[in-house]
Amino acid sequence: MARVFLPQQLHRLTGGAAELELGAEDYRSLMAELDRRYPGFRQAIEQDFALVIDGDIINDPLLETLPPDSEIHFLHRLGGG
Amino acid sequence: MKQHVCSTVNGEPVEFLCAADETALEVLRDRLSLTGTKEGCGTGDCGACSVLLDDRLVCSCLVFAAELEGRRVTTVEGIATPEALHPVQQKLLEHAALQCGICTPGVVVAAKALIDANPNPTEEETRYWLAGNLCRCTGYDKIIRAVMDAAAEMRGATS
Amino acid sequence: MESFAYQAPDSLDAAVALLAEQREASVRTQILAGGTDMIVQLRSVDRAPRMIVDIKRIPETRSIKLGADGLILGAAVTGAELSARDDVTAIYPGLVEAADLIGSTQIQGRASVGGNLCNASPAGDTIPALIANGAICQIAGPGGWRELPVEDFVVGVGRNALEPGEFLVALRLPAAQPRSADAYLRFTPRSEMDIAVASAGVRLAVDEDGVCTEARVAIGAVAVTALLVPEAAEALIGTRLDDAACAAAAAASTAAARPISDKRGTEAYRRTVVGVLTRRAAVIARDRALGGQA
Amino acid sequence: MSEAIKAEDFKQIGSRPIRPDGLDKVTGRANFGADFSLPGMLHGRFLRSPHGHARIRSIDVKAALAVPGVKAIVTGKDFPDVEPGDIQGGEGGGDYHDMAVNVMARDKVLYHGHAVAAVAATSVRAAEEAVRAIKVEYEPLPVVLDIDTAMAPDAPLLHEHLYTEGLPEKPARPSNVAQVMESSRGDIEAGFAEADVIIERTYYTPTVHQGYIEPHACLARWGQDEQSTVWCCTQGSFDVRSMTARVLDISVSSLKVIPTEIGGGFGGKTTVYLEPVAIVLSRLSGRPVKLVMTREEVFRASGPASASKIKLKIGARKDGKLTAMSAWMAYEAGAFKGSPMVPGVMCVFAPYDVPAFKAEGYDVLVNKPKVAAYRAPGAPQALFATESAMDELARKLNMDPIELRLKNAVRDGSQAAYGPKFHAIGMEACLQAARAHPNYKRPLGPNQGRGVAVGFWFNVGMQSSAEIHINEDGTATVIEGNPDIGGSRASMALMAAEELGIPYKDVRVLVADTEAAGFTNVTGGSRVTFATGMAVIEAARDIISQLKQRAAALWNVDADMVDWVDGKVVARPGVNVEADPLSLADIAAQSAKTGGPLLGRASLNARGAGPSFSVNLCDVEVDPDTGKVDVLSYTAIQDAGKAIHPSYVEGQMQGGAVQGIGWALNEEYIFDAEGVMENAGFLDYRIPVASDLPMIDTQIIEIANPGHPYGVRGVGETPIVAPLAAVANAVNAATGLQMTELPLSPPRILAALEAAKG
Repeated sequence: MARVFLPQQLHRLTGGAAELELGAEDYRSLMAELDRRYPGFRQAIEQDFALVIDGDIINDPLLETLPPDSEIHFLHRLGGG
Repeated sequence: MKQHVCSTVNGEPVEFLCAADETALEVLRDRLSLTGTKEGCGTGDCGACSVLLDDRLVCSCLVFAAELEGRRVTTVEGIATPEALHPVQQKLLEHAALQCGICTPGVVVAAKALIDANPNPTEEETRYWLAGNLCRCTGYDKIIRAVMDAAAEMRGATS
Repeated sequence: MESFAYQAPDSLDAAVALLAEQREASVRTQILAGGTDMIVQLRSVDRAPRMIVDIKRIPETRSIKLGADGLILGAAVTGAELSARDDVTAIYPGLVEAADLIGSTQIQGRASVGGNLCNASPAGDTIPALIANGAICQIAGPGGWRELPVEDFVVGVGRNALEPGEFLVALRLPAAQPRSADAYLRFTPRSEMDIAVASAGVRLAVDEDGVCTEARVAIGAVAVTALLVPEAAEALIGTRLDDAACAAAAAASTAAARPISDKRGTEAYRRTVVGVLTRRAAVIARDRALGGQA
Repeated sequence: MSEAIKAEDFKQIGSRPIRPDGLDKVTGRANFGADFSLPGMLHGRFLRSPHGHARIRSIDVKAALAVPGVKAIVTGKDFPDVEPGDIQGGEGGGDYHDMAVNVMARDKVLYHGHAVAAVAATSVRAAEEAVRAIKVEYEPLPVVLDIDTAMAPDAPLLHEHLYTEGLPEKPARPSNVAQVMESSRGDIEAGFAEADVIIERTYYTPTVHQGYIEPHACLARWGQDEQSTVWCCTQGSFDVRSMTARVLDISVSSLKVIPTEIGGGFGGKTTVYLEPVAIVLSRLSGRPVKLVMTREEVFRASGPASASKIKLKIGARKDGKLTAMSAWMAYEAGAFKGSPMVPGVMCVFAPYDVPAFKAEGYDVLVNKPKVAAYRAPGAPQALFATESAMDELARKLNMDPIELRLKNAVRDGSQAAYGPKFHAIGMEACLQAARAHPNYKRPLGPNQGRGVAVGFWFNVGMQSSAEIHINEDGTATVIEGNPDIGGSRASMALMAAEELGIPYKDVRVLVADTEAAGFTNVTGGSRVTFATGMAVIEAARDIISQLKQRAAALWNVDADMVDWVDGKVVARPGVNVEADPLSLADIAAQSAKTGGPLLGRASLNARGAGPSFSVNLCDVEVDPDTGKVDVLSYTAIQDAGKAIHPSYVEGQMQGGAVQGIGWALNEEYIFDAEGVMENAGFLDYRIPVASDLPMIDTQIIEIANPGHPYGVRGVGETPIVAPLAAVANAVNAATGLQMTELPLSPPRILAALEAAKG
């Protein structure tokens, strides 16, 4: 089970839910499940957020698989100077 | 009304026509294709356009081209010999004393003038001499070390 | 005239004649010495065409004569040329320091004392130093020569007392008294490449007992022109230039200042700092005078 | 604590060779943005808004067109309408529609210096004369120049159709606040209740500029075949291509961008100002057009860094353990949305392990130029607040400032305030190095003080490509697409040489244009040595796998019978091959026989950019009579991961430190009441000069980044984060003051000293 932390900016979509456990094996199934539970979640994520798997920030995560018991965060995409 | 000017640039006689309000920097870059001399501000505040005018360090953006009549100009292109870089150039490379490199031509010319005038500059003298050469990348540390190292090497070579 | 023109006369007579001729023809002219202020202004403020008259090929504008009568300093002498003269530096160290503070090494190679004066910026570094030294302007023009004290030469921000057809040839500084010296200090946020937020020039002489016999104090960047501050001088004369006397001179400078607030400093700040600089410059001049540097 | 890297792991990495482009740059041969010319080229100049905020009533260019030598004039009407959309790939946020309107104003000007028209003429003088002949009628509007004014309920609006994003519901009225964001964890009420000491202050930082010495410049040539070529000094040629294409509504395939050498950027050259305008001028005139900004234009009309207002509150127990932190953070975006508020909110508490925190951020529009990225965008402002407060806390607790930070430092496994768990970070190692540093023990004299501060930046990966061509003599050419802004060619060459087992001098590195290099994101985000370096290593490994096949073919054995050892292909033990091991040169010489030229390549979307922490120490002396600050000593300690070329890593640390010192002490945009910048030049925008500074001591900490084959982590941005507070804390220590507003200019310090005297 992946431990998923939902971004605070989307708590209005998740009804305040901040953290949950999901059995997703990859990014696609994770997003399908989150979008099923919280309609509009996928679109909001894909616009602004990177995926973080166990501390590793991934800007374009479409093809990522999720290791068992991984910790998942979403992070605003960053640039720099 | 254009001015006809005869001058010596990097040891070569040159002739050019220019407007009376054209600067030496404009003529060097646009008429003589010596683009090694850079424009960072056009107001004498950054030193990127440093050249030697009759061996005196000046900002070429603050010299009228018409003033070059009968005078000698040395630009960054005239500092090295075909055989070797000037020690200042060599030491700037060895010390990694440039990042983007836009201020480097001005630093090379200014540092050569410093060592010509003062073969054994202290750190403080080097910093004050080069205060007119803005560098935004390096924090000056490596530039100062490189110039002092070049001076030391030149002292060693001539003693 | 639709475009710029440039002439570099090689004698005083030729320059006076050229300027007179252009004046007759109603051609706008501008004198070029080092050009470090002029070229910047020509690019940004006033782009109108004019004839540029370069006075640097006139020998009198380039010479430095130090003799028993004092110093004659050509108007186009650069800071770098001046500070290379150890004999001048020994007698007028404050003036040399002031010239040395104008801009970078690159600017030093071009900017002249005379140009700094004619540009008449309230913050011009040489002006307080010249006034403190009692310097006199030597002016050539269609009517011949005339002389004018520096404090009367600068008449406003960017304005000087030159009449059409006239130009500044040289500055004359009186001979130094025994046991006298000058000092100049300015305040800038950076150590170099900056414009004075406030400045002070002091010249003073002491007798064999160390009592101040003569003093002139001038301050800069705290009014539309540099100011001669007789009250500050009076605070020093007759004293041994102790802390109390120097503090009194500082207070006189602060009181005389009429500064504005702008991007370089606030009014209150300038008032305070001009006092600090007066005090510090007086101490330096005193130590120099007592050290027998004059 | 994370492990440091051992030097003996590498043969060439960690050495300090001369950069491949060095000779060009010390002899004046290197060509920068303004150095290119073409036959028939025209020179362009801009007409810029004299108002901070105004509606454009009309523009009359008739008289200007009549100026001899004028060939084309463009105004907003000559540019297509661009749909809104978040800018991809660039830096620092923003929107394409806004970018188009920033490039050339349409119905409104939004800051003094906003481009209103541009002229191309046969000379600069003619173009300038024509610019002066353009007549524009403006209807001036009230200007908004600071956060408080902009956020007031009745504030004049910059954009009548802008509604705050990030709120639960779309608000009823438009606003100057483009976006709000909140980030929190734990119970801050309880955290503050538990605190023995609370520090609560409001911190301000001014608008500052990156101050690159090379002004923006470009040369554009449009052709009747609709193909355009642009030479420009940019941090990202592919970004210039995509942004310009978007602003002009053309396809990226019709645009070739050739990056010139670049004279500094620091984030400021990650967007477009000139390129779309030059192309339109070239199209209208049929001639190549060169546009070069003056220094004044760079200050007025490029992208400075955000001014900020941050209210910070921190609570701690007597033992120094933090119990709660909160921050209200407003960042100025300039005239269009997109300040670095988001990274500011994400990093404000990043160095510390605190049980409860809350940060709220506001992206605020004002009538100033649209901000651009500047080294670790958003972080210097945020950590100026945090690190100033931490210092005050240390003083209140009478605790050593490094000890206080060690007590609360994030470590491997700490949950970052911005979300994920940290792993392999160097915060603790940097703090310990600082505590042990001789500069931390130097005795101080009267009016002197020492400051400590921590810096942090996330670092990013993003997309990179690299190719390596092996020459017939076994030397190599690396082709990549990141403009070399600080010695990256040297790093690329070192990594290729290390991997291929050939000498550094045998590797040349080409920074290629958008048609010769694979797609590569911007030179920024501290990503080049990390991400493009990773591509170079992978391209080299691609070569190595081919070398093994070629050698096996030469030896007539199976490819899995050979190994790559010490820069040579060797037969595996037990394989019966009579020949000696084959070097790259040996195989290259016979490449025609084994399948043709050797060419390796890699493209990737890099992940695993490890964050970088730093600790800076600063000693100052303050003149009590004038308020002037002299920096006596400065020490930068930073976790760089593996330092590929240590001299250039030190250079990043030193340069960033000095930019931060400038930000702390003297740099600021000074505006008059109408929004006109009063100090748009290097004389009065006071970046540090050589005589202002001491040597900048550096200590590189090398905690390997597990996300990179050599352990590299980005180093370019973190250096500017700590100095603001390090300097302020030193000034506070020297004076007993508690300064909360930058810059710490002499008048501000003297006023505070006099106020403290009462």
